[in-house]
Amino acid sequence: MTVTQLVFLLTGGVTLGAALMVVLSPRLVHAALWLILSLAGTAVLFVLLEAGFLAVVQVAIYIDAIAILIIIVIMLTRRVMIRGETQITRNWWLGALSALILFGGLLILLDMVPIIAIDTPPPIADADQLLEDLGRSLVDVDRFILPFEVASIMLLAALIGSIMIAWPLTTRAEGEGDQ
Amino acid sequence: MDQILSDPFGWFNHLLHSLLEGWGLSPGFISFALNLLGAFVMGLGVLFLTLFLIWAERKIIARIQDRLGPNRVGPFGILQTVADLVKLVTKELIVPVGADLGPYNLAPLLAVMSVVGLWAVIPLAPKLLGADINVGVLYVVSIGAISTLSIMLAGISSNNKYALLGAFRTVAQMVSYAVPMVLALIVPTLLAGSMGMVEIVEEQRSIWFLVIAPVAALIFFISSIAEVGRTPFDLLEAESELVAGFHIEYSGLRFGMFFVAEFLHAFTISALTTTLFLGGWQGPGAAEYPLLGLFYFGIKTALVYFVVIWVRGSFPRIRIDQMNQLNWKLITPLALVSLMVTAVVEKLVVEMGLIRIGVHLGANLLLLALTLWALRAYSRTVRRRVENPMSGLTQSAHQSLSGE
Amino acid sequence: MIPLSWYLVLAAGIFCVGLYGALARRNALAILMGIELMLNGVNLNLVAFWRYLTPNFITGQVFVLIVLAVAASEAAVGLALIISIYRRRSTVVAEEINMLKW
Amino acid sequence: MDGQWAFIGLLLIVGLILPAVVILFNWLLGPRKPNSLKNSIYECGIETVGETWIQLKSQYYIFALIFVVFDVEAVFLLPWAVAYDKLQFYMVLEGVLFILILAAGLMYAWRKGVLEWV
Repeated sequence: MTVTQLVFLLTGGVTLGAALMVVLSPRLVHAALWLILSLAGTAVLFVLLEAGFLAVVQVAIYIDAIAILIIIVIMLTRRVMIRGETQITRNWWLGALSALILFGGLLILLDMVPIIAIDTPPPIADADQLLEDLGRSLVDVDRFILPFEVASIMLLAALIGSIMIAWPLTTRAEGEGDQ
Repeated sequence: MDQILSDPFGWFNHLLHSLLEGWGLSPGFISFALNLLGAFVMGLGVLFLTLFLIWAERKIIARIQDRLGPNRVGPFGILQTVADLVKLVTKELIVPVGADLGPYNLAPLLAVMSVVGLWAVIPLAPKLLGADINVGVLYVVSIGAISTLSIMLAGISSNNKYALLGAFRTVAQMVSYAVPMVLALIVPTLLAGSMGMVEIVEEQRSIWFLVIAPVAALIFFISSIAEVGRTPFDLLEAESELVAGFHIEYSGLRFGMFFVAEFLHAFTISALTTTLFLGGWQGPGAAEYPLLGLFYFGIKTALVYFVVIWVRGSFPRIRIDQMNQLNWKLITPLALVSLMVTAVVEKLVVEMGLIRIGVHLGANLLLLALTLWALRAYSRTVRRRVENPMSGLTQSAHQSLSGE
Repeated sequence: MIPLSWYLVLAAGIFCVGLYGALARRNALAILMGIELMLNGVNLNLVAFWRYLTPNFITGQVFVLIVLAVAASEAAVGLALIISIYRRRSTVVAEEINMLKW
Repeated sequence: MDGQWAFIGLLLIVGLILPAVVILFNWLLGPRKPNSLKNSIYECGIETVGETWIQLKSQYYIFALIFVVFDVEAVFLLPWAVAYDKLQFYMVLEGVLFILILAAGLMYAWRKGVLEWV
């Protein structure tokens, strides 16, 4: 067992354990914190996969932005959660069953694919060149220009839509919420 | 001897390497041990630096306010911070009732980690830096923003209304000012054609980015000061007016860690400004003699840090709605425009050398002039709006008084 | 070195845990967190395949970037809906949000 | 490449451990005499009333939302900036278009009055 494998097992264990805590933790704030740990573990895994850019992006978008957003909304809607009700649905075992079945199915599927027998990745020619290529391909008409601009419009739509939904139109709506 | 002068850090590294090899250790372990040693030296170094920084800041602020500052402990009071540290160590760590212990204890550690982590990618001298990664700029953004998370944790785990409110306001301020900061960081990336800090410094060999993109440099400087929450922008934890904000329920060195993180962060943004816009370690003779580069880097960083303290000593605290509007209605649009202008100009101007610099500088100055003009027009309308109702009000009050 | 299958099994595990969270939790926020976990597992899968199969073409990385943008937009709109529903109904429990119009 | 990331990982771990050690020292050296008055919530001397989970404004959400959107934008633009030297002029304009589309979102928020601190 090499050092890399050890690091992988540790990080993978932490990531998976934190993911489990996200769905099991009764307190939502704790679930969000476990989510952050899980996302950070994934970032380390990205580093192990030599995708340094994506690792940093993972931290920048998920941990710094999305997780903060989730925590803010948890605190905004906090008042109804103090009642201490159960956090899982009556039919939680159906969810667990389908998750387990899916996991088993995925394992069987993975076993049938010959590709996964690879255990040494091919070398990366030049990481700097790759990053430059990434930037170039995003604005190249023959490659990913459409996803790039569509992503921009999607973000715009998300921004405008979220503001329209979340911004109180009248003070009446606010008053209703406060009762 | 020549090698010591031309490449002292490589020489030292080689020395340690051969020493450990002499002990018969495996090469993998040696590189791990050297990395760990480097990380420890860097972590301890910046934390001890903070002791000096706090003293320097108190001394300079005192001079600005026509006081003497700390002058009892040690020569020029330089050991004052050590004395404070010793005092804090013997304080009781009070945990409020109902605190959420996990996040409560984690928050100060994360605050320090995010700042110490920033130093990994700052090139201190040629061939002297923690890690040369090709995504340095984005790393700075992402690790720096973890301090937001630590403040959030402190606020939600303290079980205190004021801590929660303070944390939310601080987080709102930090995420707001992170937007122009990130946008301003794209400009040096674009000019250097790389996100790696080493390449960005190398690229400033002939001309500093401060000259090519002064608007971006200014935006980065202002928004990072706001990000740290220092004096013109420290309205959320204004010691002289309010209860402390998010760290209200922290005592002893748990509070001390937030304090250390804040002071160190202020110095770190000076180092980042130096690296990104002031040429880092670049200077006459620095490429041949790395120790000279370290000296230049230290001088420039100290100068920028002095400006940060100067700003703290000179500017009044701004109001919260002003802080908010300054960001969203001035700095963020300006950052967007400056990014677009730099991108277009850099591609349009094919000449290199002085013409390119002149066109960039001209475009930036034009942008600044337009901004100032817009600000003036805006402030005029504000003044009219403020003055007219007031005069109308006093007039009517006068009339009603005389009518009686 | 680490075999590709380790990454794939881990990614499948994270995906299934997220799926359980999305199906079994009552709180809309927890469901959203489960969905984020699922996207995370997908990303890990994509990066692993990129690294082991086509490391010198950036298509895999672009995929991940787009998934991240979608995740951000989805979280933003989802959370806006939660805030809006909370404001009108004072609840964020998904089972109680059962009317099409109120 | 690997060594560089290893250093970053180690530095982050050191950055967590050092303050933990300092706080541990504080815990060992400082007095430990908790009492109910000392551990109560500090509100300038007044007894705290009600639960801590006060209602917060949804405006905090809006600011974080705009941050998320612009963060994602920056992540798309940074590789574009890295590849800048190799880009043709129309490619630069595509990046500018990307920025302009998102600037429209900021303008919308501005016109809607979301950015006012209330």
